[in-house]
Amino acid sequence: MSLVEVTDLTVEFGTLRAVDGLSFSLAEGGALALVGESGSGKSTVAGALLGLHHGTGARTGGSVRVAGTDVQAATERELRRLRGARAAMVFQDPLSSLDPYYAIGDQIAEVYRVHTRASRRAARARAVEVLDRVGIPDAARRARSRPHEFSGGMRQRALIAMALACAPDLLIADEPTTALDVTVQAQILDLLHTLRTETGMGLLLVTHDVGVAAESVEEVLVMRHGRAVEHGPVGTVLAAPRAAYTRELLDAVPRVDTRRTGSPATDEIVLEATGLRREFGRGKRAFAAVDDVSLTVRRGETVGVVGESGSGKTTLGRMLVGLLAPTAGTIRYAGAAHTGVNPAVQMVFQDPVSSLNPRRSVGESIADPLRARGEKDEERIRGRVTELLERVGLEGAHHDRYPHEFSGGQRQRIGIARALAADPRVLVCDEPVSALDVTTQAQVVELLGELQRELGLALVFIAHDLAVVRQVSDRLAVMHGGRVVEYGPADEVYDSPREEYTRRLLAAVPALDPELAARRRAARGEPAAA
Amino acid sequence: MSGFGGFLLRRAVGTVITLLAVSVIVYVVFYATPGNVAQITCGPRCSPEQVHQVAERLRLDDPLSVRYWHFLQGLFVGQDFSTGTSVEHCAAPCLGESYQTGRQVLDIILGKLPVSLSLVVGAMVLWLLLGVGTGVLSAWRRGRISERALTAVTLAGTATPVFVIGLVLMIVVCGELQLLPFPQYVNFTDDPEQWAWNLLLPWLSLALIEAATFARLTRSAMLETLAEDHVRTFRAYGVGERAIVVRHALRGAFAPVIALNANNVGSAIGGAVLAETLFGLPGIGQELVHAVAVVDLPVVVGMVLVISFFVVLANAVADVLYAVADRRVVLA
Amino acid sequence: MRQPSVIARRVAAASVSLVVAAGAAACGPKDNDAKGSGGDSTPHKGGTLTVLNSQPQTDFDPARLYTSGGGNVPSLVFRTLTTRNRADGAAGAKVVPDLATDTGRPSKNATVWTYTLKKGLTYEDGTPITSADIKYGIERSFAPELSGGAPYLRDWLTGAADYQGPYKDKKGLSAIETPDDRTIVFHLNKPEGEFPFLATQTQFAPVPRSKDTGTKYEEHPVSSGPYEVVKNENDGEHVLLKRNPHWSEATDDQRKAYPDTIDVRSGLDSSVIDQRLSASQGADAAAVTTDTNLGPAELAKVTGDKDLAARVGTGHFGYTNYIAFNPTVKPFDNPKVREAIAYAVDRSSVVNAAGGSALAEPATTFLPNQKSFGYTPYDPFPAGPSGNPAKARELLAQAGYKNGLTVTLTHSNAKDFATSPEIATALQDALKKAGITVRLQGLEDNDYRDTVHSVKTEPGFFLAGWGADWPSGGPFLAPIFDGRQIVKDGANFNASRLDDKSVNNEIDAINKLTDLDAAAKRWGALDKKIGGRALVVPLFHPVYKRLVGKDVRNVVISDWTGVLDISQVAVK
Amino acid sequence: MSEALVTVEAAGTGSTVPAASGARLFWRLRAQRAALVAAAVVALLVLIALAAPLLTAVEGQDPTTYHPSLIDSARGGVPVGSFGGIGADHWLGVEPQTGRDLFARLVYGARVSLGVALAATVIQVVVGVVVGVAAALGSQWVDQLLSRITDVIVAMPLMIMSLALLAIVPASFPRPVLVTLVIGLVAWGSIAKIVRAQTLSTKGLDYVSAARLSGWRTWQIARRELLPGLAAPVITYAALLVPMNISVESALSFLGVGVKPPTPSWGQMLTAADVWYQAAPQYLLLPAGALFVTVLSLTVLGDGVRTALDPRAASRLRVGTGRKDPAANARADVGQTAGSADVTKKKEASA
Repeated sequence: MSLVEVTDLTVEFGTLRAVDGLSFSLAEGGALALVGESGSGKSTVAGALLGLHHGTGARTGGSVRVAGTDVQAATERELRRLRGARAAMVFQDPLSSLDPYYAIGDQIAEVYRVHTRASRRAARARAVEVLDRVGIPDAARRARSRPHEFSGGMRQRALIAMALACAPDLLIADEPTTALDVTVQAQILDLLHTLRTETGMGLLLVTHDVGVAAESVEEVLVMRHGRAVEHGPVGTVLAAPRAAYTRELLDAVPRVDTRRTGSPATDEIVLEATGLRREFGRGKRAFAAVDDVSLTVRRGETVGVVGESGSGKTTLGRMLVGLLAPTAGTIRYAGAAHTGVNPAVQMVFQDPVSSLNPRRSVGESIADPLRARGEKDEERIRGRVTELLERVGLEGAHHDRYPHEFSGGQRQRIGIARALAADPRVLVCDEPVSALDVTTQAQVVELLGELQRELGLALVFIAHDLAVVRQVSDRLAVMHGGRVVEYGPADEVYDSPREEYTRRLLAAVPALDPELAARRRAARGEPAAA
Repeated sequence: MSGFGGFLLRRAVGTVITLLAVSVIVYVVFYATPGNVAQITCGPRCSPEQVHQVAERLRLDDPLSVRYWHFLQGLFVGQDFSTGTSVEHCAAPCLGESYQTGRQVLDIILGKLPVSLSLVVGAMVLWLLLGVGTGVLSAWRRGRISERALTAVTLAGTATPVFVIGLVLMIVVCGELQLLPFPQYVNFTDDPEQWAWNLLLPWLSLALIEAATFARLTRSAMLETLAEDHVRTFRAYGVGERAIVVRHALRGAFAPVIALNANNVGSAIGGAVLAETLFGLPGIGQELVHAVAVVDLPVVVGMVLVISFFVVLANAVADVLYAVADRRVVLA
Repeated sequence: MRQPSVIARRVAAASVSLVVAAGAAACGPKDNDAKGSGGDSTPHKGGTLTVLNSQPQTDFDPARLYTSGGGNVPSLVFRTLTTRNRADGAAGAKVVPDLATDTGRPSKNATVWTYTLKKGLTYEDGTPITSADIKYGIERSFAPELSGGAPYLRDWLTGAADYQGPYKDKKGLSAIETPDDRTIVFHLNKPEGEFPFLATQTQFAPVPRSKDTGTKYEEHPVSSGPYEVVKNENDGEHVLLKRNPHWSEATDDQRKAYPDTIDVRSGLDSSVIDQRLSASQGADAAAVTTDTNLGPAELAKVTGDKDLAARVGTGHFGYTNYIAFNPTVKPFDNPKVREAIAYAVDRSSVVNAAGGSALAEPATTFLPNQKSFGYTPYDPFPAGPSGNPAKARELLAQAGYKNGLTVTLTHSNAKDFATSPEIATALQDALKKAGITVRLQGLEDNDYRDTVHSVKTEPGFFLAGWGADWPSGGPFLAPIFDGRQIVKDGANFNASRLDDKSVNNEIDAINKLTDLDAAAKRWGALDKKIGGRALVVPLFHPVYKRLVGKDVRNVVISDWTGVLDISQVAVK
Repeated sequence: MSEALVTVEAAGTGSTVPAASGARLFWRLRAQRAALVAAAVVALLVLIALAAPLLTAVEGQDPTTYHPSLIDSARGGVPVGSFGGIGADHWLGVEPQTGRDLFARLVYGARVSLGVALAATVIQVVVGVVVGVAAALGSQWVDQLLSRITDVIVAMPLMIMSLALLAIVPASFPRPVLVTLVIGLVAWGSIAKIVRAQTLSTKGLDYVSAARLSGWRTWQIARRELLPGLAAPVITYAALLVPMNISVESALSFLGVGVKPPTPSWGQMLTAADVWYQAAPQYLLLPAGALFVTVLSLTVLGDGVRTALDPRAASRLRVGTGRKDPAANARADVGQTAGSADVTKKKEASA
């Protein structure tokens, strides 16, 4: 009997059909990945396996059996016995998925005691045991820490530890590495792999990242609009996709070995930063987020900046556009020293949600730089905004709509249009695509490239995703701990990294080839603490 | 823990500045208040000469700045007062001497403070219990009859001035049903049981005013927490609804409740003025209203400063509690 | 004089029932019903009497107290040369000896008054009371530190006008002589037949010089009466009195002193006091109030309940609420206008505003309706109970205001049902019918007092009230109508600025009389004479109704104070 | 689906709430029955207040005329007749002691009470928003100064300052206006604090940065980008302030410094009526009931408006006044279980 048996599952929220006639099964000890872009319904499926849609107003149809329990027909009590004990779920965002007010060990113990009759003391001991198992150093002490005192990777480990507490037959991991840096992501995936081989539990992985799937599972199910598009062994699906959508998806995935093509770079220096330093805090708590960074940006070229969380890359970007004043160092624009904001240096922000004022129509937002410049002629403003909207691939008629009416990719286009309205010569893009689905990512990257060629823009492309950065960059700066550790032509840095840190970073990028992934994992060995 | 020490120091300095600003405002405002202080002190049938003597004794003819300067001197150095037969020293911090009775303001305050503290602190406990309890119940049993009834009661409390609630409660509970004694202040140290028994009604009247706000806040904070990811985690691990509500959702409501509580100390003191007046509790509020009526400036300034001090203190304590309740918050 | 609530706790007073201030005391007849509700009503010694009051006894220094015997509670601690007769009704308006053997022996045309102390008088510590102590007590009342008393001593004693009290002026007052320990002689600068009334005031209580602690004396005043102060917390908020072992009934035939202890609780809201007295639970069964009357709402409730009604004591304090005019302000310089207003006034609605017919009696005379004041009924502008707007219009037309008139009525915002907004709005409504539009100017209490009692700011038309310091026409009429009492740079009460030789002379003539009955008749006649000038419009005399606890016996209400006398009350 | 997701996410950031134009707001409000009823009640109250002369003319009474014949003078002036003298002439009976018409006094009282409370709220909101925004956007020095002033205002006992301020101003100054000004100017501290905190959190958002890059000046940013975002918290708080101000107005009457007779106000009626609770209950119950209905409907309306402005709050703030909003719940559930993962990936911790 298989561990998971899903037959003709449908889930509807109001008029919205999130999952539409999905069927699959997972054998005991097997590993299956549900892969899809946002809105594909993959997480809804994960929730349905534990009956999490019960009592929420969602309508579910079809049948779901997990570890012998008929989830659709089960009572609340039976469901509670299934959840955590037979099938445990690891959520995406480890910070918000843990109660901020309680010690991590206590939270794990609480879960353990729900399913066993263990004493408080025994439950605590179990918590320390599983924390130790997932590689938390000094687990007995760290069990008393609260979630915010853990790093992102450690929190994810703690969540996995919670899942392990009752030794479940099935582990459901919903985007378990999405919020993590690549090196940490690799460690977590390795951990999952090891645990699976040791305990023999089944794994259902939900992810948008084909690379992550390739690293972790034997079988993959590609989803789109709530339906299965393609289902098969991971090697086969990735190497020889049958469905057109799968191919599209795979094509869109940026590869770390894709070189930059057709650069319009020139020698004219437009932006030059020298010895930039920025401190935060005062007194003993002061620290330098950015320390002694120098960069030059030429007309038409793209300078990539990569780094993991806390490397200082966003701070650098904000200094370059004048939103933050450097503590030390100078920024010269077109040869002249410059402080404060400058219309010619614009920014594209990471989060397409927070970068547009939800209460103003997109046309109004785009018109801001025009009005700020003193333009009063409403007709000309409207004309220019329409022109910009069309230029970034939207319709002029979108002028009067509000941000929430657009998808993430469209909003990022709007952000770009607003930046262009100021007629900039430099565009600093801070993680411009990291919040987007891969297919959308590719389109936005393409748009930026076009604009650069057309307008001779200089781009500073800040991202954590090494593959994306490689695609677009002429030169590359690798940041670590506020400093630029390696700086040079992009191909040089990628092909023959001089720094150990750069090498580690590159080695952690998930490969699309399961066999390559297995080899790399073997090379990394059992993970150290995140 | 230098961070905490620094926090205390900054708060202390801020408090002193705030209180001095309050005292200046009170001085200026009451300087402008109508009422011939010397005549009031002396009595209505005093001759102009007598009134003049009183004014001279109390330095009422000095300009505002000089009087304020004397006040500051008293505060930081101390002052001497004549009782007629002898000289009495009022050590710093000396808040001066009542125009009306000649008693030292600090003594007056210290005599009344236990009453007001008993009233406000007790009421606070009660409104927290009542408000948070209602909030929990209404978050848990959304839309049921019990929730709506409780909500209506707390809202009715907010909508009705304390002197109306207090009087009606007193007539019904003490007069007609004779469940409680008519409130009369008993020192806690004399008889704790009678103390609580007598104050129960004033506490309840004050608590009913504030409880609804806390009920709303608790409910919304709990529902907000219930919608959060970590609650989903525990649901997905088979933790029962009751444990989730009590352990996790209620815990999430602590910090905002603490913050609101500090915020409401000020308005509670306002309510206490009315409650003390109505129930005849010899507290600061009652005395203050009287002092305002007779323009007894030293008493007014002293009492306002004490009240302001407690408001500021309540906010500081709330900040500390907030940081304790939510370790992610840094004191600054 | 006696304006209610000089030191009024505005807020306490604000809530509803008629609160007579910390100083008010004085006269009133009629007693009946309130003699304890059941069985054996003979009073016995013992028990604890609780006093539930609105006003704290903030002043407990005999120098600072204003009224006769310092009102009710202080009179238990301070004995004075003379005192009020502790009897029901009109008999209670008489002055009787207390420390002295008689009410005073006048000589030299009533400018010298001699008293002899009874034998065997002692303080609470057993030391004897001497005449020098009484002199010292009077002297210290002149100290600016201890201000608050009535002005008569300063006005009447020879050479006292500039005296600043014994702390500054060690020589003392030469107007008072103490030839021996039991004799004290007062020299006055003019004849004052009512000096025995003055000698009831607490300034005439003995203060041992060695125990005087100046402004601190009130924390523990030395008792000469039946009770001593055991506790005085929070400035008179809570006062506990217990029997003074050195007091002897033999020397005091006025104070009965039945209870062993008296527990005074104050600072209570007046409606709470009434609620507690009507509930009479626990200690409240043996409770009375000395300062809180039943308000109209309580009265409405009490009258429907026989048991409660039997526990209501009724008293009449000599007090008149009236409209005051300032004839130096137009149009009130025109007597026709003043008369028109007198005709337009609807006394029944004013009485209703003051609490209804049970709590106020319509007044047409300035003197209170009591014999001791020399009450002579008259009504110079007979308009009937609800006014005569037609007559008023006619008078207005004669005065040149055919199309009506707009005036401003100044009143206080204190909720005392005397000079308060309720009365003002009732008048506003009544005058409207006579074509007089009244604008109301409500002033905060202090502001109101400053404004109406200053000749510089006095408005033309305002609400006022006057009560007697003792039950006689003298202190009632003189401050209001004696031209020599117009105070230019201080508190002035002669609002009408009347300075008429014939009135002044008559006042002087009556003051010389030591036969108080004869004097009363002439005060009555003088009142009638002044009344015709329409300088004031009397509105009503208040009636005091007060509840007592169900175990309270021997309720005595004199016309002097209008309230029950604590010294007579028994709880067993 | 992505739209729903984004909506949820937006709400999650605390201040970035979907646009709410007037029409949109009304549309959202319409979805809440309780809020609609409350809005209708508030509108009715305002209408009654405005039409007071008309209504009393229909009744044939006015609020100031005495009717001595309708009260029993010997019994303290208690109204003659059952239920406080209710009848065809006097719809709600008459006032004890005076016999004035209670209906007329109640509707005229609505004018003063609602007028004072609403106007005072407007003052508090304007001052609070200006101070709060200025503190949040100004230099450190400006922030320190304004925050300190706010502290002083918060620390000062409202009732006492009102007592003093009301005594200072000459009696000729129109009283309702004065009471309004005093309440408004003494009690804006909390709203300033809320606005400052909200502005501080909003000003770090990317769209504000974007506006800065556009070249706008600080005050232009405040007007265009920040003020609209303050609407939800400010309206919610204002809905709490109005009943609070009504209470303060009545407390001031209780302390004897409120609106002056013969002008009726609810607070004044309550103050005068509380002792009549036993002898003439309807005298107390009328203003108390009016106050309760007002506070209740304002609270419900305030919650409704907030819900309309911030859909995620839908199920949170309402205190037992409406049904669940299935649509909002569904959206929230989608957000919870259907992978908000896809939207937010990683935000760099920028120090």
